[in-house]
Formats: sequence, C-alpha cells, structure tokens
Amino acid sequence: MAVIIQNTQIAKNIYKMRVCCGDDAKAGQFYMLRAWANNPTFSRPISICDRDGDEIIFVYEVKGKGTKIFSSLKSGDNIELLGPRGNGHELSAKKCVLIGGGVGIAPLVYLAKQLKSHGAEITAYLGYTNEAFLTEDISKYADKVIENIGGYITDYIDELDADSVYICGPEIMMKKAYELYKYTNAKVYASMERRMACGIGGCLGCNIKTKNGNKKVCSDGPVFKAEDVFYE
Amino acid sequence: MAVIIQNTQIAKNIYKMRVCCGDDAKAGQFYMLRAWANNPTFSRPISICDRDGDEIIFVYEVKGKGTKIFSSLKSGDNIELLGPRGNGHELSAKKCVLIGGGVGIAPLVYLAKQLKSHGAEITAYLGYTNEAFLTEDISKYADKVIENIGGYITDYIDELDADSVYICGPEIMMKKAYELYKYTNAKVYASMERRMACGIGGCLGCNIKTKNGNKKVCSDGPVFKAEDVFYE
Amino acid sequence: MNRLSVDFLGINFKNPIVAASGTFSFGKEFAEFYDINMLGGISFKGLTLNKKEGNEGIRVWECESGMMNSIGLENPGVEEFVEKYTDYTQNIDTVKIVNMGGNNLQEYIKGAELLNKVDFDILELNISCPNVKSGGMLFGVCEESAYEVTKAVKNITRHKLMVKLTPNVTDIASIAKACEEAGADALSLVNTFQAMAIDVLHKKPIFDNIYAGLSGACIKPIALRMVHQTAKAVKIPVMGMGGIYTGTDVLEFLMAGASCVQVGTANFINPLALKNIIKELEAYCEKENINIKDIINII
Amino acid sequence: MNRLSVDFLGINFKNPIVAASGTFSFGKEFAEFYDINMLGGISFKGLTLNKKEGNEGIRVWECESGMMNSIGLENPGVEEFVEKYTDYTQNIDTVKIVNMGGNNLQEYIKGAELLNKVDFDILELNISCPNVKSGGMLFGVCEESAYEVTKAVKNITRHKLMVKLTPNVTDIASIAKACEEAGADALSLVNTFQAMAIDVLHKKPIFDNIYAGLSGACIKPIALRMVHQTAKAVKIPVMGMGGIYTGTDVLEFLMAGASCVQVGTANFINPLALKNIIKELEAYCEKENINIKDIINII
Ligand SMILES: Cc1cc2nc3c(=O)[nH]c(=O)nc-3n(C[C@H](O)[C@H](O)[C@H](O)COP(=O)(O)OP(=O)(O)OC[C@H]3O[C@@H](n4cnc5c(N)ncnc54)[C@H](O)[C@@H]3O)c2cc1C
Ligand SMILES: Cc1cc2nc3c(=O)[nH]c(=O)nc-3n(C[C@H](O)[C@H](O)[C@H](O)COP(=O)(O)OP(=O)(O)OC[C@H]3O[C@@H](n4cnc5c(N)ncnc54)[C@H](O)[C@@H]3O)c2cc1C
Ligand SMILES: Cc1cc2nc3c(=O)[nH]c(=O)nc-3n(C[C@H](O)[C@H](O)[C@H](O)COP(=O)(O)O)c2cc1C
Ligand SMILES: Cc1cc2nc3c(=O)[nH]c(=O)nc-3n(C[C@H](O)[C@H](O)[C@H](O)COP(=O)(O)O)c2cc1C
Ligand code: FES
Ligand code: FES
Repeated sequence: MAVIIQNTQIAKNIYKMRVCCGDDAKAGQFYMLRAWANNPTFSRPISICDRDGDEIIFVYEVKGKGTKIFSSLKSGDNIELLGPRGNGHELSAKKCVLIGGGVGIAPLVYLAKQLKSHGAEITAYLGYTNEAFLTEDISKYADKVIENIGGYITDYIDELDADSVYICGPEIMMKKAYELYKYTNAKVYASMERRMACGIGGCLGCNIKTKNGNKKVCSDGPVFKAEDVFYE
Repeated sequence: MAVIIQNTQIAKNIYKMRVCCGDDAKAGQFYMLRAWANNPTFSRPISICDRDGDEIIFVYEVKGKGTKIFSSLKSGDNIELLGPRGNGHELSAKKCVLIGGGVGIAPLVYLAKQLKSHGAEITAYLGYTNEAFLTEDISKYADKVIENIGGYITDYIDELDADSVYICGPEIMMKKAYELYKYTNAKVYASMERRMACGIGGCLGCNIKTKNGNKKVCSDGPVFKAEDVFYE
Repeated sequence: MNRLSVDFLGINFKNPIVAASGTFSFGKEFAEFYDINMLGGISFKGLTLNKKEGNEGIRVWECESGMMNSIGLENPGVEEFVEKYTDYTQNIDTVKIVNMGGNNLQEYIKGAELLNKVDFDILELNISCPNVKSGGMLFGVCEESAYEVTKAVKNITRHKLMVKLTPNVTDIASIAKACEEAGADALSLVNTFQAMAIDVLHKKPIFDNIYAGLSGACIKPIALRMVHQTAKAVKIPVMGMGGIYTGTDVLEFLMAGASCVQVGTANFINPLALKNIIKELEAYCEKENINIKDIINII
Repeated sequence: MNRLSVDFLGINFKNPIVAASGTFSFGKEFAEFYDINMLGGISFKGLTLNKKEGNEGIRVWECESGMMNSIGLENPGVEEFVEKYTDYTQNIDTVKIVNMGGNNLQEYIKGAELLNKVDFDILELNISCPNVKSGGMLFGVCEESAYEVTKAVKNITRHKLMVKLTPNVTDIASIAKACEEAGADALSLVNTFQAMAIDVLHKKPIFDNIYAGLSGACIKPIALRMVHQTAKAVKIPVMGMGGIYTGTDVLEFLMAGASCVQVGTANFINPLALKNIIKELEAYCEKENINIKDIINII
C-alpha cells in the first residue's frame, strides 16, 4: 500500500501520479497498480516514468476502467503497488537514440536520466497524437529532442549512427523504427506490451513469441532485443 | 442522485446520514440506497428516520458490504435514492405505543413526529443491545419514553391500553410485542423486513406470507397489520 | 428513421430490447419510471397452469456481479391470467411475450391450450422446469424431453412458439436443434444457472431448496458462448440473454447471433436500465451510421 | 496444535489450501512473496506428454468478477518435467500435485507412465481436454470417455489418482460416479467454464480460439453447487474449487463437502492471496474453537 502524493492531468487523457515508495527500481521496469478490491480483476501494469527521491512517478493514459479509476484518485489516497517488475533496461554509456510514441514516451524519462548519468549522448524522437507531454522532462537529459504531433515519428528519424536504440510505443511503430536500424550496428531494444493477469510470471498470460521461443513480457521483458521479437 | 449533507457515527456501528432530497415521504416508508455501480448487485432498503426541510435523514447500522460502503461516504458525495417506496404508516390521533428494537428504532422518530402533529399521546419503548441512540429525538415527541439496554424491551412494556401500536425491530421481538396486545383492542402494526432485489414490486423476492396470501414487503408493506403476518 | 428496429419471426420490434421474464412482472411497476412502450417487447412473469405460491425462505441473494433467485415461479396461474388478460395487458403497446412453464407434459399442453383464448405475439416456453414424472429432471436438459414438450405445445398452440433453453447442459446446440426439429419458431436463452450459496454463520444453505438460479453479469461470458453456439446450430431466430447490463453487452449478443435480447437482473440494479440501454444503442447506431440489424450474427 | 490440518487420501495437508493448477506455475514466482511451504499443497502447471507452445493471440481477458484464459496448456512436456524434476520441485516441502492432460488416450497413458519415474503425492488428471480422436469433444463431458481415461491411467500409474472434472456438463454427479467406478482415488472440481467475449470495436472474438475458460468469483455459485452435488454422489474425497477468494469462500466449499480446496484466479488479484486465506481460516478456527475438519461436509 502506497500513498499518492499528487495525481494531475498533464495532457488530454494523460495523467501524472506521484506515489511515495522507497523501492529501488530500474528504468524500463513497471509496477502492477491496483486501487480497487476484486473488480476489475487484474491490476494494471504501468511503467516507471521517473523517480524523485522516495517518490515514483507514473504517467498514464486513460484507456478504460482501470486507468479511469486511477484518474479519479486524489493525493492522500492509497494505491497498491506490486513491483518493481520486469527486467528493465541495460544502460549504455555511448550514443543512444530514444524513440517514443504516445504514452510510450513515459518510461523514456527515467531512461534518459539514467543514460545521462552514465555519460551517454542522447537523441530522442517523440511522437504524439494530439498534444505533447513530458518533452521538457526528457529535454533535461537528452542532447537533442525531435518531437512531432500527428504524423509518424519514424518519418523524422535521421540519426542512424547509434550504439543503442530504445523504442517504446505502439507495436507497429516499434517495428517500423526497428526496421530503420536493422542493418546498422546499433543494439535495438523494444518495450513490449501484453495483457497481463498476474504480472509476476505465474499465469503465462503475457506470452510473446520470440526468436528464442515463448517469453513472458512481465518477467522476461518488458524490454526485449528488437531482433528477437520482430523476427518474422 | 442526491447529495450527502452529513454522515456521522452516532453509536457503535450506527450512522446517521442527512441527504438533500425534496421528496414528500411518509413515516414508515423507505428508500433503496445505492452508492456504487453494479457491485453489490442490490440497492439497500433504509427507512426514513426523519425529515428536516429538504433533507431526509437515514439512520443505519453497519452490517455488511453495502452499509460499510455507506459509512465511508462523506458530505458532498453522491448517493442514489430510489423512493420513497412502500406503504408507510396510517396515523392515529389517539393513544399510541411505539416499540422499537435496535436500528428498528430509526423509523420511529419520524413516526413519533407525525403522530404528535396529529395530536396523539405517545409512549415509546426502545430496546438497545449496547448503547442508546435517537432517544432524545423520540423524546421530543413522545410523552413517555422507556429505554432498556441489553435486556428484552418486551419485558418492560406496561402500557397495554392503546389505540395503535407500532412495532419495528427484529422479527422475534415484534412477534413477542404483538402477543402482548393480541387480545386488546389496539390496532397493531409491524414493520417487516425481507431481502429485496428490486424494491419496487417487480421481482417477488421480498415475499411475505400473510393471512391474506402472499404479499410483497416492498410494495404491499413494509408496514403490515401484525395479526396478518403473525397469524400462525 | 428508427435505426433500432428489428424483425423477429415476422414481428416488428421497435428495438431488440425485451424485458426478461420474471424480472419485469407484467410491466406496471416499471411503467411508473418510464414509458415501457418504448421497449422492443416484454416477456411477462412466468405462468404455470395452476396458481403457484412460490418458495418459502430467502428468495433472492446477492453474489459477486450477480444474484441468485428462488422465487419458485409464484404466479396467478394461466386461468386467472386469461380471465384478467385485459387488466394485465392494458396500456401495453409493445411486443407481448407470454412465458409459461409446467411440471409435466399435460400442464404444458393445457396451459398452451388455454392461452389460445387470448391474443399476444409470442409464447415463450420455459423448459427449465422439473418434469415431475421423470424424477424431477428438467425438461430442457435432454434432447428427448425438450423435443417432446416442444412438439406437444407446437401441436396445440396457435401462437408463435419460442422455446427458452436452460444453460445447465453439456451441449446446448443439440438441445437447440431438437427444439428446432420439434417445430419451435424461435429460441431464447439462457435461463438461470443452477447455483448454491451457504450461510456459513448458521452452517446451512441460504435457500430452502438448497439450489437456486444464478443470473446477472457473472453469467454473461458463458451465456454469450451458448448463444453463439446456438445461433450457429439452428436456422430459427434466437433471442439472447444472460447478464446484459449495458448497450455494449447487447452488441456482443447481437454480433454473436441473437436477433433480440432480453434483459433481466439489470432491472433490479436500476429500474431505468432498459431505457438507458436503448439510448446507448441509439447513440451507437447514430455514431456508426448503421442500423442495429446490420451487426446481427456477424461473428 | 494445528487446527487447519486435514487428511486427504491418507496424506496430511497442513491446511486445506492448495494452489490451483495453471495459476501458480511451479511455485517459484510466488516464493518471492511468501513461504509457499505454508500451503496445504501445490498443483503444478498442467503438463501434457509433449511440450506445448500454447495459444496465439490474447490469452487472458478480464470480465465482471472474473477472467477468461486461453493459455492453451503451454508447458514443457512430461519428459522435460521428469528430467528436471528436482529443479522444478526443489525447496518445495508441501503436498505436490502433478496436473496432466492429453489429446488422446495414448498421451494420457504414456504421460502417466513417464511420471511413474518421479515421486510426488497426487496425480491430478485434467480431463477437460479435447479428445482429438472423437472430434474434439472433451473427455470429461461424457461418462464413457471419463471412465475410459480414468481407468486407463489408473491401470498404469503408481500414484494416487485425482480426476479433475469439467463443469461444462449437464450432470456432474454422473460423471463423478463414472470416474469413481473407474478407480479414481479422489476428484477435483471445477475446471474453467467455456465462455466467450467479443471485441465489439473490431467486431471479432477476443480469443483466437473464439471460446476460452472462465474462472474467478463469478463462477463460485455454480462451482459450489457442483461440489455439493459431487460430494453427495461419491464416497471418495473431493477437492473443491472455483472462484475462491476468501476464507469465507473456503468455508462454503468445505461445508458443501470438499475436504480441500484449490485457489486459482485469486493469486492474480494478490500474490499473497493464499497466505491471507490461511490466516483468515486460522483466525476463524481459533474464534470458533474448532478444527477445520469439523466443518467438512456438514451440509
Ligand atoms: C509493461 C507495461 C507497461 C505499461 N506502462 C504504461 C504506462 O507507463 N502508461 C500507460 O498509460 N500505459 C502503460 N501500459 C498500458 C496499460 O497497462 C494499459 O493501458 C492499461 O492496463 C489499460 O487499462 P484500463 O483498465 O484503463 O483499460 P481496459 O479496460 O483494460 O482497456 C484497455 C484497452 O483494451 C481495449 N478493450 C477493453 N475492453 C475491450 C472490449 N470488450 N473490446 C475491445 N477492446 C477492449 C480498449 O479499447 C482499451 O484500449 C503498460 C503496459 C505494459 C504491459
Ligand atoms: C423496508 C426495510 C427498511 C429498513 N430500514 C433500515 C434502517 O432504517 N436502518 C438500518 O440499519 N437497516 C434497515 N434495514 C435493513 C437493511 O436494509 C440491511 O441491514 C442492509 O440491507 C444490510 O446490507 P449490508 O450490505 O450492509 O449487509 P449484507 O452484506 O447484505 O448482510 C446483511 C446481513 O445478512 C447476513 N449475511 C450476508 N451474507 C451472508 C452469508 N454469506 N451468510 C450468512 N449471512 C450473511 C449478515 O450476517 C448480515 O447481517 C431495512 C430493511 C428493510 C427491508
Ligand atoms: C427474480 C427472477 C425471476 C425469474 N423468473 C423467471 C420466470 O418466471 N420464467 C423464466 O423463464 N425465467 C425467469 N427468470 C430468468 C430470466 O428471465 C433470465 O433468463 C435470467 O435471469 C438471465 O438473464 P439476466 O442475467 O439478464 O437476469 C427469472 C430471473 C430472475 C432473476
Ligand atoms: C491462467 C489459468 C491457467 C490454468 N491452467 C490450468 C491447467 O494447466 N490445468 C488445469 O487443470 N487447470 C488449469 N486452470 C484451471 C484452474 O486450475 C481452476 O480449475 C480454475 O481456474 C477455477 O478456479 P479459480 O476460479 O479459483 O481460478 C487454469 C486457470 C487459469 C485461470
Ligand atoms: S502476466 Fe502472468 S505470466 Fe506474465
Ligand atoms: S423487492 Fe422485488 S418485489 Fe419486493
């Protein structure tokens, strides 16, 4: 049980929630969030957007039942956090490209922060549907930020000389972005999403087919080498 | 949808809720209350305890899921009210005896007030398990109030010369109280309880066997002539 | 133009929303809350040949996302219904469905015969009743008895016959086909699931009859599967039900193959439920620019 | 004194709480949250003779008070399980139940034979699997095939045999009796209910396989009824399950006749669910001053 410090709207349907929680968590990991008893049945996976002292910051889009409930919470309310879960990102100290689409941009904030502290050089491509958010946060750490609203962010990618590429967003966008780097020397990582029941590896509900067989997004991922998941 | 003006604990597990609601309602009637979407499935029947201008006052005991949720509501929160439902009391202008047990005392407040305004002479017997509540409210209208904590209130009834007797409480207590007046000339009324699904006469879930056949507590009652329900 | 109108057995329904039998009485109680003639139809409280007092003890019990009932078919009997038919149905100007059950074949036949005296749109045969003659087994749980009762009633009734199936079976499609073969004009499903609740405090069953019928949102996923299987198995139209609370739920049943739906338990959650569902469907059709019948059976 | 201990097939269970097959993997993931050896037992993820990749598409879907799954029995296969048995079961010091299914009789027999190589407490036979040879009908939906597969496995296995029944049947008691006659030492029930969900936005079924298995609180009232019917019909012990979330739910199943229970979906709601349930039962027994076994089958 954790206490909500702040929960405010930052863009259309996009909310930022600060939660008091002393966990040690890595960029790319997520928590299973729950603010109800037994209904909805599942907790909802939300990535770590950022950390600030004892606080963890989530940025989420209101999609359905669960996120609707999250958006109604007020500071002082309790929320259950299960986590941090998942593998998280390997950090590189060299030339990094971050590519985010929609609310997939959220986890890039903490990633950029971490990469920066490892001395990486960062270019970030951020694609939005309606309205930009978190651009300033990422600008704090990225050397170059290219943002686009309404188009395909993959059309704007011009920095192909990278050591590591981190992609998070709709699957189709991730695949397209990966294609751009497929024949370069960059290591490309994609943050995958699947519907989750348990979030801890117990149900096999979040299965993803990879080059190396079935994997669980919740515990083997959510970060995968793009070549392993976009292999077909 | 009605707005809660106040919702406070007045005794162990007993709460008083003031709700803004302009309805015209009779003593003995009830509302189906709901402060959730689809779960719990049923709304909960709660009697009118009192009215105060545009406000309706409910007094309820926390028993299970539903009343637990009611007790967590704060002023300003919304609650759905379906009602007023049920037949309500016939008012007598003569010698009246009111007998209440536990939270069954709640509806006697508004009844006493109404009877008083009809010029009745009122004796009230109030039986509590742990702690008294609403005694003062009833004392405002009753000429004589006998209260007991922990025993059987029926043991204290000494006023058998009455025109009308109104009983509300656990079924076994109501039956016992009725026995006392069975051979007097008093008209005896009992407020019956049954589990309700719809509260409006549509499901036949709140069936009660009476001398005159099956009746529905929600729409034929909840007030019945005691002789009709305790006939066996 | 009414985007919601559907044809069911040649009858024009204003919309596919029908009040489910036993949850809407004969309509009067709900007429206090809205104009019930806006409904596609009403399936009246289930009748039996003879008046029934119904069950003793607790009759309704709540459970997670649903309820159990053990009303025991309390009803005035077909005879009284027929006699007072105008009382029962006056002011009702929507499709009228009369729901009838029975404890043996003779009761079904006699009941259906008596009902020939009055005019209504569809006779809905509740075959989830225990057949006293075969040890209390429900008519609807085996192909033979489902066939038999359907055939017998079909022979005598002058009304369009819709048989209401019980979900407490291994293979709903085979029962559905048996009823179709026996001459059913349409099918409705599902009735309630046999279920149980225990009063752990008093260490006894909640219901005097031990088991009771489960309905509400909790049964929706199973009901939807059965409606889908049934719609694929038969050529006659299907009226689907089981746990419908919202317009979206209705869309699921229609896509799965139902031409109309009935809504039961939702009426207890909110007496305005059916009206709200119709409004939701109107908005959906408007937004998608379709007629509701376009989505029937597309899955 | 341990008020919660129960005897099941001569095996001492620390308490009647068993993790349900397929919801607890092989325990490791939950061991991170609490000492899983406090459990009465664990039924491992369901095995099949050969490794299975499981189903494509959406595998888990939420519904009112429950969930649907279409995992498709993804598992390493009996062979690998037997080979790496010590890896799988090291550190597990509670009753070990191995759950196994199959697509035809031969697979069941071969699987059971292979499992003879390793030591565990109970073999749980999942007969809710489609019998490829008879057109995909589940083994568990008719008396004959349930009898046949139980008998065949009983003949070959050296383990205690518990047959896990499917609830998708008309008459659970008759299937239970068939399994008992065939030599089952115990029964467990219920497996998931066949159910469906539709993506109304995209106008297609949620699951690639169209239907999926329903579990969770929504099925509890039906599961409880079936456990009650089964416990009354057979003499062998029954392990009950279906929608158990709380200690009170457990009490219902025990009173209805189950000697132990399995808990599945609740593990996904809270990984500590089983621990919490055990604590609740301890408090209950303390307060009532009884041993849990005193309430088994009292209704
Ligand atoms: C590892 C991981 C990390 C994530 N991190 C974030 C994050 O940081 N921020 C964030 O905003 N999101 C994140 N997500 C996504 C987030 O978990 C989901 O958006 C959230 O669970 C949605 O829950 P909900 O209850 O609001 O929506 P749901 O009600 O579950 O619906 C979700 C989606 O499913 C569709 N849907 C639901 N029901 C139906 C139906 N009957 N038919 C058809 N479609 C239906 C809806 O269209 C909707 O888009 C992450 C997901 C994963 C796996
Ligand atoms: C006409 C009418 C008027 C009423 N007026 C009032 C009023 O003014 N004030 C008031 O306080 N109450 C009143 N009641 C009673 C009130 O409606 C109930 O106490 C309330 O509905 C309980 O709801 P709940 O969700 O809190 O409890 P529930 O969860 O519904 O439980 C209620 C009771 O049922 C028992 N129960 C629940 N589940 C189980 C189970 N599985 N096994 C065994 N027992 C179980 C519990 O022991 C509990 O006592 C009235 C009732 C009627 C019919
Ligand atoms: C209180 C109650 C009474 C019912 N009575 C009847 C009945 O008389 N005849 C009948 O065929 N079905 C009866 N049913 C079943 C419903 O018509 C419907 O098939 C079932 O409730 C499933 O739909 P739902 O989930 O929308 O409620 C009854 C259901 C309830 C809840
Ligand atoms: C994700 C998931 C996977 C399951 N896998 C199996 C399995 O492999 N073998 C089996 O016999 N039952 C399996 N089941 C069924 C459960 O063991 C149990 O019978 C069912 O879920 C009902 O219990 P519950 O309501 O407590 O979940 C599975 C259930 C779920 C939810
Ligand atoms: S969500 Fe259960 S295994 Fe990943
Ligand atoms: S509660 Fe439905 S008829 Fe009274």
